[in-house]
Amino acid sequence: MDKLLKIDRRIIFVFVALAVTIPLLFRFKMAVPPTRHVISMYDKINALSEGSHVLISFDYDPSSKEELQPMAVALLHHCFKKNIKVIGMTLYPAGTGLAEKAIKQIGKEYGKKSGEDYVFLGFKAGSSLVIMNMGEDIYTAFQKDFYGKKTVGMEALKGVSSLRDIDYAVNLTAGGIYEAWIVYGREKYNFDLGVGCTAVMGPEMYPFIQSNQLTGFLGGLKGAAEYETLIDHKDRAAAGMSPQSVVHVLVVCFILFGNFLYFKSGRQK
Amino acid sequence: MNKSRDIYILFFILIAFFIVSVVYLSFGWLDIWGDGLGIITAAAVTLAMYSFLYKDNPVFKIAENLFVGVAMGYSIIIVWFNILKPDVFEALIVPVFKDTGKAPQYTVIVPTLLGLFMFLRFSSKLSWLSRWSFAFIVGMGAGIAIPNFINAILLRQLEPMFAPLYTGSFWGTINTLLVLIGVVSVLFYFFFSLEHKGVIGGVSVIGIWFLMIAFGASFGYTVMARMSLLIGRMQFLLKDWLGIIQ
Amino acid sequence: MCLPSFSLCSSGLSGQTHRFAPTQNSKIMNRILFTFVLSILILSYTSTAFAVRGNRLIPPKTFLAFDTPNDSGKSITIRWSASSSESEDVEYVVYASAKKNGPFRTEVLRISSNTMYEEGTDSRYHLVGIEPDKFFKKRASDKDGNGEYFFKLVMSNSDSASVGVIASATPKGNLFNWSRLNNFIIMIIFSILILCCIKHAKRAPSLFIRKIKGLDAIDDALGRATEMGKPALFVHGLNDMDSISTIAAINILGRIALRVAEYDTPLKVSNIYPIVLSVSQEVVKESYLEAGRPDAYVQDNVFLAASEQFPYVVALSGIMTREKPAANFFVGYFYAESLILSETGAATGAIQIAATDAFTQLPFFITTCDYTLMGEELYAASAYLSREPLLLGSLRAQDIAKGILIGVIVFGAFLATCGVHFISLIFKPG
Amino acid sequence: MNFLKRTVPMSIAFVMGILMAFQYYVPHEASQNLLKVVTKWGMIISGFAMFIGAYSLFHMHWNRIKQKVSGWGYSIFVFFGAGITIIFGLYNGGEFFWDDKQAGTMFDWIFDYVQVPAASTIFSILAFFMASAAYRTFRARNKEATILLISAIIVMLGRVPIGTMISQYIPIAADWIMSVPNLAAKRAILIGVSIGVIATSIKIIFGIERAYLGGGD
Repeated sequence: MDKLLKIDRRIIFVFVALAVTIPLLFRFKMAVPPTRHVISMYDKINALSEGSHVLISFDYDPSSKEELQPMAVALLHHCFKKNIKVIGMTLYPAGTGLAEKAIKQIGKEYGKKSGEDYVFLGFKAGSSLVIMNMGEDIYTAFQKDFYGKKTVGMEALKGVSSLRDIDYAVNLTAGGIYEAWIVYGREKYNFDLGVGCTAVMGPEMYPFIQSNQLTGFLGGLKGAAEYETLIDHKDRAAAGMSPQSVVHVLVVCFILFGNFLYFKSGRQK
Repeated sequence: MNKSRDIYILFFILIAFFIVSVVYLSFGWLDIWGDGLGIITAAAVTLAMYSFLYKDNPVFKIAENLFVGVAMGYSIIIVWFNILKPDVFEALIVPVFKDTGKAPQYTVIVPTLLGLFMFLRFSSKLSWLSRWSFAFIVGMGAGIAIPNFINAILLRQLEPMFAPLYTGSFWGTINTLLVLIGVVSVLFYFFFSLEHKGVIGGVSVIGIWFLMIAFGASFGYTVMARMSLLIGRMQFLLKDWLGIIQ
Repeated sequence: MCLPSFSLCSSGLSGQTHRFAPTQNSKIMNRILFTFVLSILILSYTSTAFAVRGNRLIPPKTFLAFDTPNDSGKSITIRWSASSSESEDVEYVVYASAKKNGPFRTEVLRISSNTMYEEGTDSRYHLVGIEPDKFFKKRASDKDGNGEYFFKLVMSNSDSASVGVIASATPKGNLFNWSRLNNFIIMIIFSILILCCIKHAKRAPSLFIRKIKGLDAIDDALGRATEMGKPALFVHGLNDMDSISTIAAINILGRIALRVAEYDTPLKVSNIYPIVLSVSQEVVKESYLEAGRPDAYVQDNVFLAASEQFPYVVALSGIMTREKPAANFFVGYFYAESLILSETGAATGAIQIAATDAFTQLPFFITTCDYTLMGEELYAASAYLSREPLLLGSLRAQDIAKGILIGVIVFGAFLATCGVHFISLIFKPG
Repeated sequence: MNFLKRTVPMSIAFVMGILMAFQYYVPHEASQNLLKVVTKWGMIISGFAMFIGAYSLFHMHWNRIKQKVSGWGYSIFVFFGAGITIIFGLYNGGEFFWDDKQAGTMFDWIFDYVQVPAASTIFSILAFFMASAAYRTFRARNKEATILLISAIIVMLGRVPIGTMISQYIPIAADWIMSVPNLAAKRAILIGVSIGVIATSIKIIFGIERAYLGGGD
């Protein structure tokens, strides 16, 4: 009994690796029914007319890439498909590379041009200060876009002078920045805000959803998978749902089995 | 003996990785001039990081330190191109020396000086000047935070609490009541001016239950998050690198 | 500022027909009919009021424009009463002009007529804010200088339209946002509360704080370490000295070091920041001095384990598996490393106590440690141990604020259930 | 000297704090312009502040190499990585750093194929430790931990497609946990933390809280 409790942790590591790899190799299909918070975000973007402006703030760095990049990709597909103008930006220095790559690649798929159909503004430091500065005037916050082009008079920003004029803003967040977007952005400048967050932050969104401070949220890879289902463009996130299921069951089994052994062996230390 | 075993393992993995790379490149499964070399590098970095699971080892340490350096270098360059170049260099310094058709923005001098003062933190004689910059930033942040937090968190989060308890349906009413009880009891738990005895003790115990259920939810979501990261990396290894899955 | 509504127009016309109808004089009748038709034609041509094909639009009764209160002076609010002929395919269009007599060519608003109702009026009024600056160039050459704007409301569907008279307003900047008065009062009250409480705590440092259970557990754990003759390990979180969590951790470290000095158990303290290291060394040294055993203090036991998150984990895991401390304390702000640290510690069989305000990491400490101080308990523990008036006073002020909030929530929910909403009006966000 | 070291910074914090707090209640255009200018200044200062982190990192690794601390050799790789990245960043695909940033240079290559895999892998390692902890340490050692684990299991199963296959009630239960008890607790925590934030801000403005100045009065 004691031996079972004290097995080398590397054996457990092997189990985890198998639980993830096998479902990826032998893909079995799993329906990913969208949940209401994802649907409300989808509906919000879907209801926007052509030429509306959606701001996407890519506030994450490569350490959360696997969760948030699929979300960014799915959102961009949806926006470009609907001919919505996308304004991209980031408050993380290491977010620039990921954001630029995503916007450029997907923009290319739909034949969109930088400066006309979308703009990537790049990075500015100071998180909440940047949000407030954009709330007052987007052109003082970002005098130039990521590629050094002047933002004033840019086709993609036509009709937008501050955050107040944004039709919908999405904050893809890997940390606490979503709170700055709510406190200094949404509440100060009155625009609709949705959040895409890592699953770790997911439970923290519920109070804001109920108080209507957020219109919806995508939580982790699961949220991205649901969004992919909604826009009918299944990709990495949806493919990740079967290993996700299997590995969750594995962890639950570990907890149950570990506790069973613990109580069986008389809870001694 | 253990050490020599580790060295054998290391060599075995290195040779295997080398063979796989050569095979993939020579068969054209990975394009040497395109992203192929990049993907092989990325796979090498990924595997070096995972070697930590076996045990802490020099390969992991090298990869980790390299990553720390690259990340810092990347940030420095991005800060230059995105902030210092457009907002300081081109706004203030270039127009002073060159006619760009624009007057230099002299107001930028203030934040530039305050920004430079920050570096004096590392000097022993002038470190007091850095305090001015911190005082400016922290004081401003504090001032902005107070009314905005009162509005966006306190008032806005109180708003839904003033909804009538009776919502029309039985379960709806129960849930509204539970939210009310939950918020009040958790606030009570973090109340330190009264001993947790009697009624207050009882309420704070309910608070603990609510906290524990909420922490359970966070726990589940955190497990989900970490597993998602792993799935993402596995997809990279199996799809982008080895091309086993489509 | 508020001009008569264009309903005057239509009611005037119908009143006219009514008054002359009873007269039997067909000549007059004919003339009136003729005038009526002509006037309709003329009016429709000059577009002031008309109705075609019987499916006549009933225009709103009132139409007002006024400076938007509590704003920076860029916006004008227009407000008009709802009409009974509103539907999805009927639109409201508002034209604006900088001159009283028009021309009204600039369209500033076009909405579906059954949208944008004023809140709290049961869809009886429409309320829209308009920023004229977006449609008109700044009129530097305007000699009047009053910057007045004139608006005309048109109600239309695919085949008919009805129009009213004109409303005008001048946008002005305001000096105080009255809808944020409650916010302002809360800020003033809370500031006074904090300053008073800290002042009070300076005079009476014996301010009551409830017993925090985890603190007793610390003594038990140290007792056990002494019995077993093994060291205790104190792990600082990953934040630097400027974070409240680290300051609280230092206060708790002082207490632990004092006990350790009394019990004569070695204490190891790991750090990640040089400043935290030197402060910790100072605190531990002082505690040994206070216990009267300065000779037992070993400087190397308070050390810099690493400088990065993962190396920190690796270094500490090494210490835990090699030296097998009998008690582990994790105090401060932790990130993802919390799991690996506490798991390794649990595997070595140590008693573990965690104290952190990192809510995302708390679940893992709760399931792997024997006792966990959650969130603000960390600050309370540090205030309790250090008895510093600054910490005590601000803790008390926050408690009072929480107490008031609890009262407001319970009372407000009770009143709202009874149908009284004045609490929610007092606390309405601005 | 005390005046420059203490009084001046505390007055700056006081004036800025009061000014910005009151700014919120004044809707006039002048007040909006103040916010615009001051936040822009703050953004530039924050840009400079990024270099402080860089300085401490390099300083520390330099000291490790200089003092030949055990494992100092690894610190060389920090400089190697940073050096290469900075050189390619400044070279900027042949346009050099005084020109606009070019896309698709070697600098971007390093980011895509070294930084991205390294950063995303290092946190995925935690997945393995999570599973091992689930087996070896997540114990229902008391009432609280038991409630926590039960709620965690329901959420874990309810949030993935397989939960529906086991029982249709699991997702419903998970959803209820998230939107009732979780919401209540998170809201209370949020309110508590915000009161703390406001209290700290007030203390900073009135010069009671000075930890941010870095001690050593």
